[in-house]
Amino acid sequence: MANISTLNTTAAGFDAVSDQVASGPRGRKPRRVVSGRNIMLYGTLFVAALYYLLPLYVMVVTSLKGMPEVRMGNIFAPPMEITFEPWVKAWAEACTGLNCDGLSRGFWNSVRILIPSVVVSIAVASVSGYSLANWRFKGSELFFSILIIGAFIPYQVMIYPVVIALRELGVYGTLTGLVIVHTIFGMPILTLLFRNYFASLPVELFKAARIDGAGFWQIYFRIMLPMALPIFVVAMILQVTGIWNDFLFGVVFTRPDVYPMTVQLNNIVNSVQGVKEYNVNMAATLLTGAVPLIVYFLSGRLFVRGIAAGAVKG
Amino acid sequence: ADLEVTHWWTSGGEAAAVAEFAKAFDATGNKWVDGAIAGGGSTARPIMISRITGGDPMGATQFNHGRQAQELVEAGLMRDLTDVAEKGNWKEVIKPASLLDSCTIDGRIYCVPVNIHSWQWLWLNNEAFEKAGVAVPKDWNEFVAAGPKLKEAGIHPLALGGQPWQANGLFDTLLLALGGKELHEKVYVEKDAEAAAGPEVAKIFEAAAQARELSIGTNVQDWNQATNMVITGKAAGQVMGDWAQGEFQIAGKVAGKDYSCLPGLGVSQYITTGGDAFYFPVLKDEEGSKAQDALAEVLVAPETQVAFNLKKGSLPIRGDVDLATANDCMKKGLEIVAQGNALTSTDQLLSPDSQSQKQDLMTEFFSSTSMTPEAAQERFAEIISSAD
Amino acid sequence: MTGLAPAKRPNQLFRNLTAKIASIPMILIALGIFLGGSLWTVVYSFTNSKLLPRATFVGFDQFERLWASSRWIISIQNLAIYGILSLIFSMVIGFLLAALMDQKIRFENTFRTIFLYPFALSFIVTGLVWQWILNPEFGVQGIVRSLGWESFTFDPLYNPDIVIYGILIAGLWQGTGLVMCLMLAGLRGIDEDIWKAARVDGIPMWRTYLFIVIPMMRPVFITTLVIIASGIVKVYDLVVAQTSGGPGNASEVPAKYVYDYMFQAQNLGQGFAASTMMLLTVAIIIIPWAYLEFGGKKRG
Amino acid sequence: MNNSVSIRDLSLSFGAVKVLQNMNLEIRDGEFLVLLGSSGCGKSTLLNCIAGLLEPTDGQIFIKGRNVTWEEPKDRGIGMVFQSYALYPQMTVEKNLSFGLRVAKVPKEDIQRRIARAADILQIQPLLKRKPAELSGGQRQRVAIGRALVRDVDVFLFDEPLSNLDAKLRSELRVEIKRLHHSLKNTMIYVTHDQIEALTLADRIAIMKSGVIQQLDDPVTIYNRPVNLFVAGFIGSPSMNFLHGELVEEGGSTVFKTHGVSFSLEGYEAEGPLTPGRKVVLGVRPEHIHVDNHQAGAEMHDAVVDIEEPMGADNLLWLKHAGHTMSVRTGGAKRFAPGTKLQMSFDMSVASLFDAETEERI
Amino acid sequence: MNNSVSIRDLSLSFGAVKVLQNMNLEIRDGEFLVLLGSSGCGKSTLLNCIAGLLEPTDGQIFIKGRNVTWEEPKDRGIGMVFQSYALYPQMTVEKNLSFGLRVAKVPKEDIQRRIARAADILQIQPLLKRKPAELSGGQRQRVAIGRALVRDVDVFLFDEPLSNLDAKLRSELRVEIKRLHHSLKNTMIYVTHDQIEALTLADRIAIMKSGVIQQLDDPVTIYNRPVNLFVAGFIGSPSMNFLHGELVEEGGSTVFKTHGVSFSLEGYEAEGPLTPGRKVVLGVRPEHIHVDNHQAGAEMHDAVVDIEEPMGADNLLWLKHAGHTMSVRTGGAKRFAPGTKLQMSFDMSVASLFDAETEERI
Ligand SMILES: Nc1ncnc2c1ncn2[C@@H]1O[C@H](COP(=O)(O)OP(=O)(O)OP(=O)(O)O)[C@@H](O)[C@H]1O
Ligand SMILES: Nc1ncnc2c1ncn2[C@@H]1O[C@H](COP(=O)(O)OP(=O)(O)OP(=O)(O)O)[C@@H](O)[C@H]1O
Ligand SMILES: [Mg+2]
Ligand SMILES: [Mg+2]
Repeated sequence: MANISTLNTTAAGFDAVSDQVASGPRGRKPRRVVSGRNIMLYGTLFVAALYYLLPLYVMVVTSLKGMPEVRMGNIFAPPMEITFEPWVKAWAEACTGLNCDGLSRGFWNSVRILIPSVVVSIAVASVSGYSLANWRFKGSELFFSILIIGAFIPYQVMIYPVVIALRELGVYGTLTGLVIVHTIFGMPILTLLFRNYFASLPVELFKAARIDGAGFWQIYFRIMLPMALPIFVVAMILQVTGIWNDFLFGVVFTRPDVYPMTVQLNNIVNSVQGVKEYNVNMAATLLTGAVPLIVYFLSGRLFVRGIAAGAVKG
Repeated sequence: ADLEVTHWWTSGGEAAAVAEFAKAFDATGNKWVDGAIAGGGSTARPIMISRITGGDPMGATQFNHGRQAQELVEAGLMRDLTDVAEKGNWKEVIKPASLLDSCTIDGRIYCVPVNIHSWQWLWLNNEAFEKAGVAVPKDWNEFVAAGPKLKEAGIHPLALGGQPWQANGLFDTLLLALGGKELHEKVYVEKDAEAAAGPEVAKIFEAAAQARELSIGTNVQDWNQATNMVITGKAAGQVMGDWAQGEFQIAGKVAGKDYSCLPGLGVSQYITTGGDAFYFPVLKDEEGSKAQDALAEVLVAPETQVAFNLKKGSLPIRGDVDLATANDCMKKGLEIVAQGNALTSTDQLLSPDSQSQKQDLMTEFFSSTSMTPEAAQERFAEIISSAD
Repeated sequence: MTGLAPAKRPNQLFRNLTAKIASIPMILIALGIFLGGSLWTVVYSFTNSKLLPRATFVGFDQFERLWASSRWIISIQNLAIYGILSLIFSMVIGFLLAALMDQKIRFENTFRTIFLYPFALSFIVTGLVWQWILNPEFGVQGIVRSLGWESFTFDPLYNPDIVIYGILIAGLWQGTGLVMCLMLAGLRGIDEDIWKAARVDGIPMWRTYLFIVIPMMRPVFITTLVIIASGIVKVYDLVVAQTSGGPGNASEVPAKYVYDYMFQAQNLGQGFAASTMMLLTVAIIIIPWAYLEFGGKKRG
Repeated sequence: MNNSVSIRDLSLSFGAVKVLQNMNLEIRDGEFLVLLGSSGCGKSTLLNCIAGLLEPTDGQIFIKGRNVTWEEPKDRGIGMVFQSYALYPQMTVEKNLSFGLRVAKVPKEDIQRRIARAADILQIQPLLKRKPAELSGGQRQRVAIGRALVRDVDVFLFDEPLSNLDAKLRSELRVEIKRLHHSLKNTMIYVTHDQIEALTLADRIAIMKSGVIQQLDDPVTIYNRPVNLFVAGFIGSPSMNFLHGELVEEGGSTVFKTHGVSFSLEGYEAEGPLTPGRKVVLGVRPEHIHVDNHQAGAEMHDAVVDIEEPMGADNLLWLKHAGHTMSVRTGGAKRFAPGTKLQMSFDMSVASLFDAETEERI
Repeated sequence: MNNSVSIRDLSLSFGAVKVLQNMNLEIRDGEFLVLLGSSGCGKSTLLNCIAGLLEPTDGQIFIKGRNVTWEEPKDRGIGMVFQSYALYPQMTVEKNLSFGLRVAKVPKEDIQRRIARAADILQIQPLLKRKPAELSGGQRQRVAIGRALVRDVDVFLFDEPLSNLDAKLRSELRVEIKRLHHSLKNTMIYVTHDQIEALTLADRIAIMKSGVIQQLDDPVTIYNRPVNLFVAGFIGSPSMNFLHGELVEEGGSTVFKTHGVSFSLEGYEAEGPLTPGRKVVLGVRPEHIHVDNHQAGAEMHDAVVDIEEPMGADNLLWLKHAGHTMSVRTGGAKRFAPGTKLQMSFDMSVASLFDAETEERI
């Protein structure tokens, strides 16, 4: 290339002047791996990680110990003798009243509650969020504000009115009723997330679809839904953990044959027979928390991305 | 038919006792569907009430009889059991009669009492006293006197769980045992605020302050954990109702040998009788109603009463059953009831609301030494004056 | 063209009817449950309802009794302490962690998962585990003592004076991960050029965070604030699982007061009065915010 | 009826903000009308009203003689192309094109035929199976146009379709749109704030300011005879030089005087009387100032070069002259160093004179 | 030492992606150097390396003769202005300007003095108490420049400082930056992808492609004598017309032949031998094609007008000629309807000829 040669001539003249300088620092500044900054940084992160991991560690370790060891030893010591007895007991043998089949009974109930509740609550909230973001009408913002304030009302306060409402609808005590309850209480935060997310999508897409003649549902299903994956993941995670961990609604709004796993957990943990069987309690706790934990470990990254899209904007 | 029965009997002794009911009920060709909810009445009650008012009632449910269910009955949500009662001649067999009275509203019977519970017991671990080098106390005063020795030996003198009703119960027990029947009736039956503010009650508060001193350091919540401390010798004694007996029994302890029980804290010969009762919400289906009748009969039947109460550690509701197998403590209780020294419990005398207020006060008082007996008494008098 | 008659404006009610129909569940929930339920609660707080709601009005009796109750006062104090501290600490810790995570560190995903996983666990579980760890016999205190430091005392759950901090430790453990996530998202949303500009200006990192980045993250802080605050008002399970309000009533909170009075003391009126006070507090804090955030500005 | 789109007394407010005010506009069949104006003046709002995406507060809209004020967008016979392309990201190009048709339940073969035709016109056949993310900016823009094309509409609406593209692509696609209009002969309404686009594409340009149309004319008229100061300043880059001064009687004819220097107005076609004493603004475009080019009869003024901006094909000089700074366009070949003294003359026949107060052309 | 900034063998990779490759660049003291290139070619990366915001993989950077390769940005004596302004949003303009100084513990009066000076130069005194949100785009840009100004630096770095602004403001600020350079006489390195900015501002332009500098020259040379096809096509708007053909011996001299039409190369200054048979590309700028303008000795070719684009000051014609489409720039006054037949001639003295294979200029 012609220009490079001209360039080189100027550079050559310069080189003569400063040859000694040219041997100075070059390329990437060398960095010690063990610098003060890194020690601070990773040290702090490590200590924080310990604080967060400690309870999990205690749970796991305790659940693998026998009762005598639990009583004697310290909670942080690894089990001297690993036993899966507490896990078996928690899953299949622990008693509540007359039923001695542990958590296993509640697991499928929880699944039966979880799936329709998650699906319905997300469906309703996403449609509402979409409607709030793209199809505003008179008063829609007001309803939304009420919903948001609703997020602050303690659940206990709403139990009575909800019981009355469900009774009037004739769905009290049914799975349908419970699904409605989860939908109601999931509504504020989910609607907020969906509304913010849909509002962050370009309006032009919506306009283009309207000009193409698509209506409310067509736009929702064919344009918006396929683009809303990140926020659906967030909503799903929130709802799966929320509904799976729910105790109050599960027990107040259903009958014993569909009591969720958390009710069994509560029973196992609270039915003290003599000494608390901490190892069984911990195993039961881990078993109950397994589903949301797995969901988190599998989709943590999507969760963070979705949170960024849905929560921070707006 | 299948009948769902909700209750909060989930501790070892309780669960074993409930199993007796279930067995007997299943024998009638029906099926007991167990709806146990752990965590005590405070967890279970809202669930039960919601279900009943929500229009999806269970077949039968445990309640502390007394005033807790009154409004539900008034709202027409509870089944009238008068017919079953007449058939079974309950009026005759149920002793003391006050039990059935508290199930009776406007002359109709709405619940089935299943046991008699009394609060006024002091449970002692004999071994603990041996270790501390004191004789096993014969009454409350001796117990208090043994306190310092026990402490020296590293034993908690008095086990008191953190649940609010335990502190409340301890106080009521002290009031009846140390203050006597008159004081009990003045304060709780007549709701005499003056008496509540008077010197006699002041003495009770002094005693309560002593109990507070003795109980410091029992870091447990549940009553049966506290009982367990006594069983294992970590604590020397506990003031707890007769249901504690079940725990000792399950732990294989023998009354008189391993442990002692002092009704009326060994000071007084009066006990209050409360107890559990079963209510039957109005069901829509015919079959369920029939099963309810069957259950009501079964609950009162002598055999079930014996089996149940032996396991539960409480007293049966009928005087006509043979309790030959009953142990030492139970027999003491039976004697007192037979002598007619059974009084109505505060649960039935006070509304749950007043009870709660009292409970709040007692929890506060027993949990921290910063509240003086005088201050506590002042508030106590206030509560009594507005009690209903 | 002048001959064309102007078309009539169609009825506004029927415009975008599908959207309105699809919003019916939301409207019903907002009006029927949240608004209706709250109003119902407020109305019945003026009655002397016991076990069942009864429309016998007694004026402000319930409120007078409420504010005379030392348990309520303790509850309010606890909520205030817990609320303020948990706001401050979760913001500070969440932000610090996020700032650390933002330093282009290795194993970012691992650390993030570690900080976030407690959020998947319910308060019941959280309370239980921390009750266990803070248990003076088995937990931290026991361990330290067994190591020879006999006089070491760390029993927050059994000391009425500090029990609320014991609950705070557990609450922070459960919630800071989410805060960190939100903050991290906020940090990542900040224009790279701002960082570069600050470096060229020679502004040290901590100053950049303190004086430039944090003020820029206002919207994130607000979202976080709302999320944390809504959780604080509702704090109930955690207390029940960890201490049941004990020792004594040292760790009582308003939500528990409401619950206990409604269902245990069977004094709905009192419970409703307490919830009305909670609603009122929430409304005072939230309505101005909601108005600013959602009511005032329109989307372009 | 030869008006394709008519806007009658159209007003639109967002709350208290009046965005469009009593607007009237007749667009002829087959015409290419450009709406030009600075950001926020209401161009998109007007376009959205025509498309039916916004409801006017008042007034009526006719398309092909039919009152469509309250019709749904899809029933108005319009197609719209957006600045951000607004392609459905999860659909292939083909699906993007056919979405509207599928929604309208057009028969399969018909859809095929129309897509083939659009793809042919826009030369996007090889892209049909790709997704928007796999397309370049220009290709996306073409697909967006295709989406309007397949719908066989009477009126095309463009909302700044090129402003997201880089300069090179922009000028290429500009030509393509112009060609498309030549071959389709549809009515097209095109919103932009780029005056080059407006000048090159439009049959007529409507210049808007705060929701009011300032001038509606063909590009040449707008460029050479702007009706007011705003239009004059808005159109042309580098923009017109404005000299503030007044009309004075001098030597028997009215001249323009500023900072003690007078300019003869000979050759200027005034629309009203040039009353002496009137405060006026003289506007001269950079290319209508000649430097060092002794034209017959031209009046010469001294000036000094302040800055020179070479732009390849031509140079832009910033001259200092009696307290003004003026931009002058000269050929690219000749260079002037800053500080050079030179002489300049104005071409009054294409200059503009505005009243200083009303800002209207005189 | 009269080189202000020297880049020696600079390389930078992000993982496997080599963004800068062995780059050498000497920038003279007081020079205004523009880095021009399409998006993603590594301009910002280079600038960030000079500023110390990115660490080079290899090579050295000297500023004022000092090796600053490992120095912190603040110690390099540079100031930087960003495309997004990067003002600290919650601080007033004054705080924005002084923040760096206050951190560096510069005495109060000194800070005051420097701010006053910068505000004076940039005429932002009335804005000092406002926050960035209350400023217009142009004002923000000025404040951003001010932030570099107060730091009294040797070298100013600009990263597309004007690309977020609208066309009008852009041309105004361009002039201001040029003026600033005239008065400060600092070294300035300016990144842009807008060729007009490059041409008007630069003392020298470095045209980059994929991390390699293609040509480094003054604007006129770059415009008129591009070293390769890339540079030729990149610079100029509308861009250069390229005709692909070959060199043929005809009538004793070498001519350029395409689609059967031959063009005389008379007047072209070749850098190498014009060997017949060589495949070449002839590049002619639109303004170097003359239509209907019988110049002495010019070879005339027939062409037909395809599309006319009036751009105010001039017209752009798209001509069809023997299988090519060519753009031609004519004066704004004369109009040509599509379909008009006319004659055109090339100005070979400013045309460019490239080898079709190496794409280098011959
Ligand atoms: N939904 C809305 N609510 C309130 N004001 C709005 C809304 N949409 C637009 N506006 C205001 O109306 C005015 C015109 O907006 P419009 O989008 O039509 O401008 P524009 O001419 O298209 O500008 P641009 O060139 O930036 O696209 C602006 O001042 C804008 O702030
Ligand atoms: N942090 C990074 N990691 C990986 N690749 C990067 C990173 N930053 C930039 N690149 C890549 O380096 C190349 C050059 O980027 P750079 O920002 O220098 O381009 P540019 O010339 O400034 O373009 P523009 O005009 O769009 O600003 C691009 O291809 C980009 O994708
Ligand atoms: Mg617009
Ligand atoms: Mg860049």
